[in-house]
Amino acid sequence: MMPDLGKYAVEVLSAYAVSLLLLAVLVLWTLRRGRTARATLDAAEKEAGRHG
Amino acid sequence: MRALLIRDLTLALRAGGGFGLGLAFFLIVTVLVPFSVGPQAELLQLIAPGVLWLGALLACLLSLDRLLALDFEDGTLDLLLTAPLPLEGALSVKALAHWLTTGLPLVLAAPVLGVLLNLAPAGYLWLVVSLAVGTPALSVIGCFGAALTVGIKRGGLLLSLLVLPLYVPTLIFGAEVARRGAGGQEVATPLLMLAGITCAVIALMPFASAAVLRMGLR
Amino acid sequence: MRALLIRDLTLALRAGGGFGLGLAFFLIVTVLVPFSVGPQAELLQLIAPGVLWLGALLACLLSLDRLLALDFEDGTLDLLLTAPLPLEGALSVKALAHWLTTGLPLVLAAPVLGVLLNLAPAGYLWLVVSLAVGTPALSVIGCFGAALTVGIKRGGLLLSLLVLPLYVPTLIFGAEVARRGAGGQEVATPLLMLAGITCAVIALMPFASAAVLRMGLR
Amino acid sequence: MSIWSYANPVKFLTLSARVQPVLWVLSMACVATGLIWGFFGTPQDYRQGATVKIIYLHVPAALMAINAWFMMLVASLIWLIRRHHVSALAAKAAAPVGVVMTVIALLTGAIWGQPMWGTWWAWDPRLTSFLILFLFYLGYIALWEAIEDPDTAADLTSVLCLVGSVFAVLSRYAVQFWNQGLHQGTSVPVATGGRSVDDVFFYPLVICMIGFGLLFVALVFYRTGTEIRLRRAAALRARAGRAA
Amino acid sequence: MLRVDDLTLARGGIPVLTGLSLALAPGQALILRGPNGAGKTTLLRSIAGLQPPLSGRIEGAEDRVAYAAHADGLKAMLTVTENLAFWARIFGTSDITPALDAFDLHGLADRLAGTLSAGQKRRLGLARLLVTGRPVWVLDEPTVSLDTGAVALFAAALRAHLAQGGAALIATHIDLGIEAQVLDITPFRASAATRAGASDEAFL
Amino acid sequence: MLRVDDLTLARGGIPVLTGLSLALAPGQALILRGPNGAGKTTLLRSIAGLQPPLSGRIEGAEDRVAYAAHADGLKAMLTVTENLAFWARIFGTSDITPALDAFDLHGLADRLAGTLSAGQKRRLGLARLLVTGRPVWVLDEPTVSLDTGAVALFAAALRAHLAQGGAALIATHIDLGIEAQVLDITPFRASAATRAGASDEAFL
Ligand code: HEM
Ligand SMILES: Nc1ncnc2c1ncn2[C@@H]1O[C@H](COP(=O)(O)OP(=O)(O)OP(=O)(O)O)[C@@H](O)[C@H]1O
Ligand SMILES: Nc1ncnc2c1ncn2[C@@H]1O[C@H](COP(=O)(O)OP(=O)(O)OP(=O)(O)O)[C@@H](O)[C@H]1O
Ligand SMILES: [Mg+2]
Ligand SMILES: [Mg+2]
Repeated sequence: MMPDLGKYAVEVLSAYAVSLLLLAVLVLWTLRRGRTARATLDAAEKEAGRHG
Repeated sequence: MRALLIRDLTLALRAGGGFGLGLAFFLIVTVLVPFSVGPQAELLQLIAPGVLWLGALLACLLSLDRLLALDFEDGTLDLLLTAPLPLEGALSVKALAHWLTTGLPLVLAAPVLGVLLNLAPAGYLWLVVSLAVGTPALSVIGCFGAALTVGIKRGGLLLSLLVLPLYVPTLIFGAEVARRGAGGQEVATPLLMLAGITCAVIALMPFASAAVLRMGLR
Repeated sequence: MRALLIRDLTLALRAGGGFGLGLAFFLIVTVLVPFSVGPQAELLQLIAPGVLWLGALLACLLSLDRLLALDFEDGTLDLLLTAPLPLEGALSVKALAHWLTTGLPLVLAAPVLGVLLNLAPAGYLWLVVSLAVGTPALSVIGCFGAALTVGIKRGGLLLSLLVLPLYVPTLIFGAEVARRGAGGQEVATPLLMLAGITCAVIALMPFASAAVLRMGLR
Repeated sequence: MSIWSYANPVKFLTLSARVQPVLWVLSMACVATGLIWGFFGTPQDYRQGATVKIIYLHVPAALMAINAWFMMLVASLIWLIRRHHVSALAAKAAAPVGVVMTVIALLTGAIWGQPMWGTWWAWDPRLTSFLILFLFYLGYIALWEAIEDPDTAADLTSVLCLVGSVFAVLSRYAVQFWNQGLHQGTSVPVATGGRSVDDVFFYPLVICMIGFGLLFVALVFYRTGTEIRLRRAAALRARAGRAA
Repeated sequence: MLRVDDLTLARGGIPVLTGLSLALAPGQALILRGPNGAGKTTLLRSIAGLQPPLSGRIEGAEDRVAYAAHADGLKAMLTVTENLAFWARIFGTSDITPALDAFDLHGLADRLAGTLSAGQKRRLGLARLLVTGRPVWVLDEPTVSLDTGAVALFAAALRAHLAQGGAALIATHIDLGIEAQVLDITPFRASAATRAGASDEAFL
Repeated sequence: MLRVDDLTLARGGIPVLTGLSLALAPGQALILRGPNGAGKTTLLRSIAGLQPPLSGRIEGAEDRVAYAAHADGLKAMLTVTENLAFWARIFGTSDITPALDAFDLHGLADRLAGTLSAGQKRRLGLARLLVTGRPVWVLDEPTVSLDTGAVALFAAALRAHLAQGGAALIATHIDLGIEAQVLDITPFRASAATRAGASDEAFL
């Protein structure tokens, strides 16, 4: 399954690990921020609805 | 005290509060060095520990003027003086908050920037250790300088001028540790000296700062 | 316009006004360099032109935040906007005052500090020339940065962050002139580029600064 | 219907809700295919060994890092000229994505550099200009964060983006003058159609580039929606508060 | 002299005042009243040209307004005379003695502005109006910190200005002791529903 | 409660007030009057312990004074609630609702202090007095920029404070609408001949 990476296994794997990690963090952070934004907006809508 | 620490940290983290800016400045100074002295890797390697220490010191220095000046301008400092807090304690807390928001990030970022300057592999550990031991002294001494210049309109540059000479011993020993570390020599003596300076300064300096501040606000 | 220039110069010369502080900072950074990289004369000679340029740039940078922030805080800027002065002109004048009180002293002091760092004899002339040609650009670009950050509480460090990358081309060509000069190589190309940048920036940047300032104060 | 009608936040949200699922699926599929194909399905380079596999991350990330700034530049211009809020917010939303791309390019480059050039970092012009781009991103984001009023922030960051672009190009020339480098020349010159890498490496690379591009678009769509919602929440709150 | 038509103003992206009109004839003073946060400062800043209105027109303000804000714009490190002389030169007038006379500043002429008390600073800030030579004064709480004597000086200066055909628009909470029309801006407060192109509107 | 004996005060190295005595009983408010530059701010700063008197004694001030100066000590980047909560924790009290109630700040509770109007800021600055829990209020022109409603709120808060046995020393130029003793400090102005250990005296 795993391709033979020769003597550069560490480099290649760490490059992939670092990049995928960064991408994952970016996507997750984005999604989380999006969710909190939706929640904030819903709360604000409700409040505004109550006021007027 | 806890309230003061939390407030200072909150303010630093808020928009425009300046958290991370010291870091950014450190990064930029490090980046500019090759532009000014040229891109040769061996030359950079030679000066790397020194440049990193100097960069950390300058980044620390630049964020000093917000340590007290902001509180002075909007009148908070006057009110704090009338509050039931020992001024020495308040100033120590402020120095601590400064270190947490400026010194600590610098320590953590230094190895990354070491890469840019081709730091010798043996040097990373000692660079981090020397910065971790030395930067608290920079914050505390800086707090003294800030207290000295607090009444003065835009004392920022004057502050630098007053504080820089006070930073010299810390810089000498700190950079020495980092340089010896990078060169594979023994580092115990300068490291001990550095630790000694830091401890002494943390123990004594807040009293001087508080005295100076009381005089300045009179 | 003349009135504004004279006022800015007077303020700079008054106590606490910051005249000479840029110079002092320049001096101290230059002095700290041997402490941090070690005292070997050849090494210092090698990095001298670069360090001097970098020091001048940092000194210039540090005095930027008083360019507009003081006038903003005490309300003068609002009043100036309602005065019968084109804002572009006012900002150019302010940048000029900044150069006269910061850049010019740096140019004059650089040779003296060159001695401290063992600058090669051939380098003095070109160091001074490159600084004289380059520092006006630093003041004008800095004025743009100051206009960008003017509404921001204690924007000082943010200002550095924004301005430093803008300084890169000037620094590269300026330091290149100084280095080539010290090494006895030809300097015409980078010097021309440096002069080009300075002219373009003086001609165009005030418009950007004025636009940004109007937006920021709205 | 003019394209500008999508500058209306509500319209934009509807549009983005419609296209986003497609974008996400497509981009994830492309990235996954490209990376898996590249990682498992391509041979080693005779000179670079297994390290060529880094190209599937490095080049797309580098490409998107530059394109993200370019997109911000265009969005800033649209904001300055036509004052469409969505455009300003899109620029704001793109910046963090751009930074991450820049960081990936820098990190993978550094990891690649160690075996190839024997050093993590060299002051090569291409690398250096990337570092400068990174600094511009940092300044741009810091400025957005520092300004209270959202419209003023949009104005100022837009001008910074414009001026910054000019200086970034200038820096590029300055850096080239200062140090001639050891970095690869471009291997995907779109204009000429010629290329310097073998087909085996090329196809997965192209798929990765498309995937990264789509991922960028999807992220920007999503993040712009987030910014719009936050603005709306703030506006509602502020009006309610002011009325009280 | 100054005429404002159907103005809508925003602060921090939110409408504050709406549908406000006013006119000022030469020799006339108009006093703005309204509770804290009503939008007086916002209105005065707009008329001084420091912030564009959302909608509506402001006529006759261009280059004719002398604005005095909450902050005085004094340089702590310049003396009283130097501060005044600077503004005089900026506005192209030259004689500062009338201004020193009007606000009784001769005794303080050589003091640094930074060492004045709150009320003395304010007097200097008001003296600046006289050296601008501008016909329309736009003043935001001019008598803050002034003692009764100084308020009288200010009233006298204002009367002289009006007698010369000038006009003044003054926001204040306290009684200035001048006969002038009063405009209460409370009725013009914008409600949460006001739509006039405020920057947050696209999001509502 | 507070007692000041034969005080001589200097500002900028020059004597400003001399021979001033006053006493404050629990439940009493004392209003300081005097023209601009008379030395009111100087006196209040001394009582708050911010500057030592040249001669004379101040009793009962130590750790019992809540001082409100010309500047409000607000952090623009903290909300109204956060600002108050900070001072409450510093002074060891915890509940800020009474303060919010007293100055009608509930509607503004989540606003950043930097975006308040001049009068709203001042209200917040005064609310700070309530969270200090200190018995002696020392106030420098507290009602600057306040509208009539807010002045009434302040008067009510002050009355409640006095009713609880507190005391207050207030410098002001305008009428606060509270029944209180008035002390005019003009007679205590130091003349050029005052010798009381000012820093320039050694040179006279
Ligand atoms: C920290 C170090 C590095 C950085 C910041 C960096 C940055 C870049 C950038 C900006 C591009 C441009 C993409 C384009 O123009 O389309 C690029 C492409 C490329 N880089 Fe790097 N690089 C680094 C290290 C390396 C190393 C060590 C290697 C391999 C030995 C390498 C190989 C390549 C290749 C093959 C391309 C593709 C060229 C193309 O197709 O355009 N890079 N890199
Ligand atoms: N910088 C700001 N950002 C956002 N909102 C603001 C800002 N400054 C003021 N406001 C709000 O705008 C409204 C109008 O403020 P303005 O300063 O014009 O009031 P004002 O009538 O001058 O009040 P005062 O009598 O207290 O000075 C207020 O509700 C205030 O809270
Ligand atoms: N920083 C200073 N340095 C030197 N002299 C000062 C300074 N501040 C004030 N003075 C002077 O000291 C005297 C007393 O000032 P003080 O501020 O106490 O007056 P005040 O009664 O509060 O006046 P106001 O009603 O205008 O606030 C004044 O003559 C003033 O000019
Ligand atoms: Mg106001
Ligand atoms: Mg006073």
